[in-house]
Amino acid sequence: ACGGDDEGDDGTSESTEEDAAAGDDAEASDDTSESTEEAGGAGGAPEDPGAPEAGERDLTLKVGTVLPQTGALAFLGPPEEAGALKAAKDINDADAGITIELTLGDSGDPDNRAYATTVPQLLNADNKVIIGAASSGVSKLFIDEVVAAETLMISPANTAPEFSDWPDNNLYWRTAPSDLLQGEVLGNLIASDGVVNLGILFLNDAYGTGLEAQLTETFEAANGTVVASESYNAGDTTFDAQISSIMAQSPDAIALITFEEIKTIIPALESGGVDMSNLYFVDGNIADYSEDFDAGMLEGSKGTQPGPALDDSFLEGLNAGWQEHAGEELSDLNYAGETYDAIVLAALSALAADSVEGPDMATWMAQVSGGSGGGEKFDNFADAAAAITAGEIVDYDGPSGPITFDANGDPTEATIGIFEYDGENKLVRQN
Amino acid sequence: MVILQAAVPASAQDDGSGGESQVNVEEYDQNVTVNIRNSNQPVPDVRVVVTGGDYEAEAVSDERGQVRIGVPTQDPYEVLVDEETLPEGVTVEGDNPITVAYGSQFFAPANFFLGEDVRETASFLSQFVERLFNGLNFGLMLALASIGLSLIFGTTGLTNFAHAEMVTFGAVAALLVWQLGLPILVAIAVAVIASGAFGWFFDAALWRPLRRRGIGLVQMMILTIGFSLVGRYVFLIIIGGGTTQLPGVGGTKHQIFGPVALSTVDIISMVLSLLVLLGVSYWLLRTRIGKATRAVADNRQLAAASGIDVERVTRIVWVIGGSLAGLSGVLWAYFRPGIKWDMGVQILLLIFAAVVLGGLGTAFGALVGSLVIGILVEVSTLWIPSDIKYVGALGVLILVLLVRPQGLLGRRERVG
Amino acid sequence: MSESTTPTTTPAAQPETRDIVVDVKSVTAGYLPGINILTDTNLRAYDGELIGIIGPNGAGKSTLLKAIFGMVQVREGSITLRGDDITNLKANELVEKGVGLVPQTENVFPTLTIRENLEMGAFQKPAGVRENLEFVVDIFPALGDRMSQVAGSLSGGERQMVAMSRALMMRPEVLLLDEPSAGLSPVRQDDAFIRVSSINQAGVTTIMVEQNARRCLQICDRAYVLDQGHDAHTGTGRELLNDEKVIGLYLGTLGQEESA
Amino acid sequence: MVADNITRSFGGVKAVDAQHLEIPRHAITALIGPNGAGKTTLFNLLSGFDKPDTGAWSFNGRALSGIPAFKSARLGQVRTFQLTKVLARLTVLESMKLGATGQRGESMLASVVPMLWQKQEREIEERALGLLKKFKLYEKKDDYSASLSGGQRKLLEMARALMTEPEFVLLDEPMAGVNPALVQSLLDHVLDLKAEGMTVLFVEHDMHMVRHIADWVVVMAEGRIVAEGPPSEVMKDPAVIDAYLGSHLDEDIGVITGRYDEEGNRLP
Amino acid sequence: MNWGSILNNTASFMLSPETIGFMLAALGLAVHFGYAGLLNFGMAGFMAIGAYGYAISILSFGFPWWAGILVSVVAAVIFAVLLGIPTLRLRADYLAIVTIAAAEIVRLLFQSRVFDTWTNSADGLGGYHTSFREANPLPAGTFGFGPWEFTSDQWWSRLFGLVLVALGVLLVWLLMRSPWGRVLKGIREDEDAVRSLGKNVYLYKMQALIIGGVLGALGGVVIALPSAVIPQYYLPSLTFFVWTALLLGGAATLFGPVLGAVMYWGVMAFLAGVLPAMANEGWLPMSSTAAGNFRFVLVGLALMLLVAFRPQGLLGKKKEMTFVK
Ligand SMILES: Nc1ncnc2c1ncn2[C@@H]1O[C@H](COP(=O)(O)OP(=O)(O)OP(=O)(O)O)[C@@H](O)[C@H]1O
Ligand SMILES: Nc1ncnc2c1ncn2[C@@H]1O[C@H](COP(=O)(O)OP(=O)(O)OP(=O)(O)O)[C@@H](O)[C@H]1O
Ligand SMILES: [Mg+2]
Ligand SMILES: [Mg+2]
Repeated sequence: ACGGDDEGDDGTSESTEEDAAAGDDAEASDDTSESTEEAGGAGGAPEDPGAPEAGERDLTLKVGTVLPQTGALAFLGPPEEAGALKAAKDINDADAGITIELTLGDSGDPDNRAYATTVPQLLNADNKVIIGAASSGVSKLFIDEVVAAETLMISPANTAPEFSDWPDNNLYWRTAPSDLLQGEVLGNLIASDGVVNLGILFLNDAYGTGLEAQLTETFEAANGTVVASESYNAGDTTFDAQISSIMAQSPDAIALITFEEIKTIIPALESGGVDMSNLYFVDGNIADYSEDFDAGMLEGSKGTQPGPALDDSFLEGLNAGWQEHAGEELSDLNYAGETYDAIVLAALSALAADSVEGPDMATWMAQVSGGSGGGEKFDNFADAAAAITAGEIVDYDGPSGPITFDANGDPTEATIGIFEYDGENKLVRQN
Repeated sequence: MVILQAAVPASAQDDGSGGESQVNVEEYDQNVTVNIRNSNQPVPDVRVVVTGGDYEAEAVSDERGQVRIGVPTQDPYEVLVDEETLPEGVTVEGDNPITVAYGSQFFAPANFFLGEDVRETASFLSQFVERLFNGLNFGLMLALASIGLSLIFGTTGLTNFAHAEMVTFGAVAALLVWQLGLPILVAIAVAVIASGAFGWFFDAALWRPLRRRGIGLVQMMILTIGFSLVGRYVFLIIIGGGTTQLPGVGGTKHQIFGPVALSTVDIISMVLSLLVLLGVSYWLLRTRIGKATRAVADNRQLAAASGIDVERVTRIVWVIGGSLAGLSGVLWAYFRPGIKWDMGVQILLLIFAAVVLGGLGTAFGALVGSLVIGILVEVSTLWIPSDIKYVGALGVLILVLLVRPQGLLGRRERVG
Repeated sequence: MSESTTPTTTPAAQPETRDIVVDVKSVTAGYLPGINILTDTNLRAYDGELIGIIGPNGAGKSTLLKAIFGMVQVREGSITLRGDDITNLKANELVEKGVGLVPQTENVFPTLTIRENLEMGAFQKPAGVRENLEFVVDIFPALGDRMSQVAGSLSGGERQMVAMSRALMMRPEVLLLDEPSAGLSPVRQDDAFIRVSSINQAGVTTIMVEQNARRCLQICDRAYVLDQGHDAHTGTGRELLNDEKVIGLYLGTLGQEESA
Repeated sequence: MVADNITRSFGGVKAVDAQHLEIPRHAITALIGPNGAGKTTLFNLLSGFDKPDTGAWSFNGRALSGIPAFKSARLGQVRTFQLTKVLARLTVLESMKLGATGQRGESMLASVVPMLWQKQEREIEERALGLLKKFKLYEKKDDYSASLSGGQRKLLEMARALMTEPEFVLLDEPMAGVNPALVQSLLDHVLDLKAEGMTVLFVEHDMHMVRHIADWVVVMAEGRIVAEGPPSEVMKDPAVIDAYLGSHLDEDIGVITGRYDEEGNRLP
Repeated sequence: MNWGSILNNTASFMLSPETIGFMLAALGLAVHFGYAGLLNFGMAGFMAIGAYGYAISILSFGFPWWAGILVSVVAAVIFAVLLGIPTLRLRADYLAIVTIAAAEIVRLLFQSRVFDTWTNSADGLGGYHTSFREANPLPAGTFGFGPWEFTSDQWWSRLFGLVLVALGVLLVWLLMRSPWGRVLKGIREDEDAVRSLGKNVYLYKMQALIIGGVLGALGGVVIALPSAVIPQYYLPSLTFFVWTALLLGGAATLFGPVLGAVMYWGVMAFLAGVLPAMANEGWLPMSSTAAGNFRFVLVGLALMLLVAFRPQGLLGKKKEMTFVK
């Protein structure tokens, strides 16, 4: 999507304009992410709207979330919504000339179709930013509707490659870093551990297949062999067949690219006689399992997760907000930081644009993330907002990492953390 | 533009072989990790040289056949193994030196895997036998659920889509009772009883009044869909969207014979299923009430006219169907393993497929159908991709019905 | 069929002096809301009587039996059994009280074997199953050697035999029969009537609906003619058999000319 | 209709084992025999609802064996069912209209153009109403068939079959459960049909009726055809009397059971 | 609590492509079940075939939108025939389960990685709108009245869907009042009886399966027109919900399916609006997040109550129900 151009009325002409405008910079994300060598070049850099106008702001930004409260992905909802709640609180507390009115809507899953009624409802209520959805499939079902309503859409968790060149009038953004980066780190991590033969169990969707492909590529490039790669479908209930297929090839280690199913897979692996210290986890399933499994079960297993280490005050705020809202503890943290950053970035670009209209905000999204380069780095909303109202260019880096958008609205930078399980099935960060 | 800030985990173990295996790791931000293995065994004491630009460093592999060398820049480096230091008869067949590319990272592997790969893969036969047993276990568990469904269908004609929730109910009840602090066996017993009570309640509160009002079976079927929705989301509210485990899950397998390995829980669950199934079959075929259930299934009015208290029989069937479903829910929680709010619906179609495959309303049919479906699902993945493992089982269902429209054990009706 | 099993003595006292067993008092009943099939129908059976009900198709004969048996909603009037009110009682409760019914259609359990069908008849009295089975096989020897055939595969006549036998297994005190002879071959029909008669003479109060009206009237003590949901005529079997009007309207002359 | 060597067995029991069967054209043939003799099974075979183990038959010289049920019906050979099959949620009149053959509006494409079939529809309706009157079902024409009494169902079944204007109709106990007075009037109708050239094969246990209208009687027992001939002769055959008719056929059963004396007085 | 906007949203959603697609699919089911008595529980399969047929012909083969719809129709016909061959001889209850199985097979194949090149496996297809939007005859801009204010493109997909619904209703009306429809209803009641009258029951059932299936496929297309096609959408629950819509309206009625779809989505949208609002007002003892789950509990309950108290549906005849088994 290209900055400033928000009146493209159909897909084809829009995407050609985009190509023309962005030239060879606007390539699919996988190209971009590998173009590391281009030092400081214009690699995927979006158009720069220049410095924001200085001056006081008085804006009210209505933000609606379309995140899974119900359905098969319901376990992903709480941390994301907690992130959204905390973002709204922090922004409103900063009193920087912008107030967030947050509505938490339910995306459900494609099975219960909750999004179908939530999205029109949020759009009719004049929400200018839609945060969601968690799964790429669900996003796909309503992205066109949101774009048609000229509303900004930011997903904290989508990783499907198609969204990079979706005809979105520049309105679709995402804060989850491409899985390609994580796949590469994971592949090299496994190879560095001296694993010769690897088995992979992965979820058959954009997330799983993307990671699997990148992992395989990296790992095989390092002389390793993927001896078994078994997929399963969302909603599958037993994994014995897959595990048995993998075990039949007796790999040295197994990479698990899954979501919540892991809680079923780990005991199944254990009773399948798998060496539990040679498992590799990814961001979808890496978590503190001290409550769930016997001590020592996962000791020595490793995993990767994008994002810097979340600091304690952020976590406290997150938990406190959630406690107040839902009256219970957060059990997971997946995508909390990404959701938080999505709303902060939307607020910053609203400030920069001095407008809460979707296309106006979209013009500034890349810049406030640091995508146009040259901005001063800020790691919290209040300071960044003050800088913008003072007419400065900012580069916001939040709890999800050093987010920097390219012309497609994809983040290009990421910190990938490497973790190892200790004797209590707790995670120890290695970097 | 990608700037990646990943660093290699600072390797905890230092094996004490002189530190030559870790060279300049602290000095530089990026490093190369070299693994040298011969026929999958680490090769120690091999000299490795890294060169690039005007930098050169060398190290000797440790007990794990590993070397880690820090390098000053992200430019490509060449990694060379000194073949002289390799054991007798071992040569490097692939590239030597290897050029490491950093991609977007700060660490890169350079692995020399020498010699033949000597993995011991499982033979087709042993895989087959293993899955056969797994399928048998799955099939028996399915059978418990199927027979309950088949019984209820038989006596009331109701296609109960909420049966899935009755399965989930058993597992959730066991979980909740166990969480109260009772021993798991007690919890399971309570759960099965509660499931029976749930079946009774289901009938008394819903189906009996509806039957009195003379509501059609298709309408009732849609009602079960509504109930299933209610049930599922109530479970979601109660236990949340995640997976919880009952105690005793997993556990190592005992080698029974040949490639057949079963865990204690597997053995208990298989034996339990078999016993319960035999009991139910005996009840159906030999006892007065059992026969009466089949009579009610055939013709409610006539059954009443024969002096059978149709409502009572129906109630009994709901209680038994409920308990069987509940028990199968507990076993399902151990088989998967895990308890989840929608664990029942996920096998609902398989349950239905099993019941239909065997012949609707015949208890033995449900058993046979379940075993066939259970084994097919598990074994078919030897030939087809595992993400379409259900396609195989469902396809067989359709093929069987093409030949035997009344199911495997069903009886064809007489015309005229 | 030998006649020796027929008991010879039945009190032939005046009906009026005997106890009333079934008393249907101005009953109105029907299936659909607002549409009455039976209107103000009366029927009375004294102890040990054999009552026939005849009438054109759709007159409401089966409906009347179903109403007595609690399978059709009685809207007005009352039905008593030996003085107890049994209006709208459930079928299985009536069976407990000793009433048995053989319905006109759908009168066997198709997926049960013949033996199981018969056992279902004796559901409430499992004790005497064996004896009763022998008794029934004696009446319908055709059933004897096919006990384990499922009833759904039987021929129409065979089903009818099973249906009758099932009711006999109950050893009821009051027997309601809806066209027991339909579909039976002539010799079996005669057997059936003889059996019904002998069962009745053994003390079972019997109410039978028949389209084989002539035969029915030949054996019954009294009969009712039902027309359009109302008891149009009543009288002893012989009276009706020879009543010109009844012949013209309900019996026809087909059988008469030949049998005369 | 000529049939040869038809057999059909169920698990070892030969339900039908007919060496040779001929049904005369434009005549009424009665098929009689004890219960379970295989009459209905034979009907099922002839009408294509069941497949024989062996055997072949032809109708008007055209081989019909192995043909599916609807085709044999289309060739003019229509049957009724002993255990009635009513179309519960169709009204009586609709059921009747369904019976008519050769309806243009029954093709999917033509059905969307009412002009093509409306005229024919009116004719069919007229014919249906005429038949309903004869079968005493006129009053019930707008009721659902499910609300008919047992006897009425039999009547509808037969009337519906006649709507197809068959050349050859197989009636399976058409009059069982029908009121004798009505039977009598319907028999005249059947005789009319014969006069119009229809061939009738019917199963019946009512000997008065058989005697009254049948031109030819075929007797089956245990699957085999054991006797054939005009009604008066067959009914005198001692084997038939013994196995089927019984000895009391025209006697007063009240007397036999000892309830009444010869004069019709109630015995004690 | 803002009742105005909740009602507004509800009304607006009653004219969404989702609702219109449900109308078509429910109409198809009415042909299958209401008239022909086929207990088809595989409607989701037809809808998936429709949607995928449309998307794949545009994305993989570059067809124009109308050709895409034609492909969907043809694909639905082929699927109906394939489905019919093994299933139409089955008893009703067997048919129900087998059709679910067939629809699941279809979905799993679309979802499988085996055909990834065309189906994009689990992530489904999107971004095929250009051709359809280019054909939009409406002027650009946003117009409409009351709750029904939509952009030109949104109107275009809705109007197109409504035209299909109108054509579908007309077709079903013509068919069902004809002798063809009468045969179908006869088959619903007793196949053997109809067979004995010389009708080719199998053929009629197949025709009904095809017509209903095509309507279902068109429903799938209408839902997919403005959004995307992902395999998880076509779970058996989709079929269940379409059934619900059908029975809410009345199975063997002409406008029942249309009304039922509107009702179903009306209830969904209303609860989606009213529950979180009530939770926010503190009228419900739960957070607005928990209210999301509670919505489905209520949807399920509403469904049960409607079926229990009006089993014949809103437009059905009570009398007919007495004879339903
Ligand atoms: N599907 C079947 N399976 C097993 N036995 C069967 C089946 N169909 C019929 N029979 C048996 O075949 C024999 C012939 O049956 P059929 O119905 O033809 O007799 P029928 O002559 O019509 O007798 P009725 O006069 O009683 O109607 C019967 O004994 C019956 O039990
Ligand atoms: N289930 C039903 N629903 C509605 N009406 C019915 C039902 N069953 C019977 N009827 C109607 O009730 C009337 C009486 O039926 P019933 O079965 O009592 O007749 P019947 O006297 O037994 O006739 P038959 O001699 O033909 O058996 C008939 O007009 C019939 O149409
Ligand atoms: Mg009757
Ligand atoms: Mg017969």
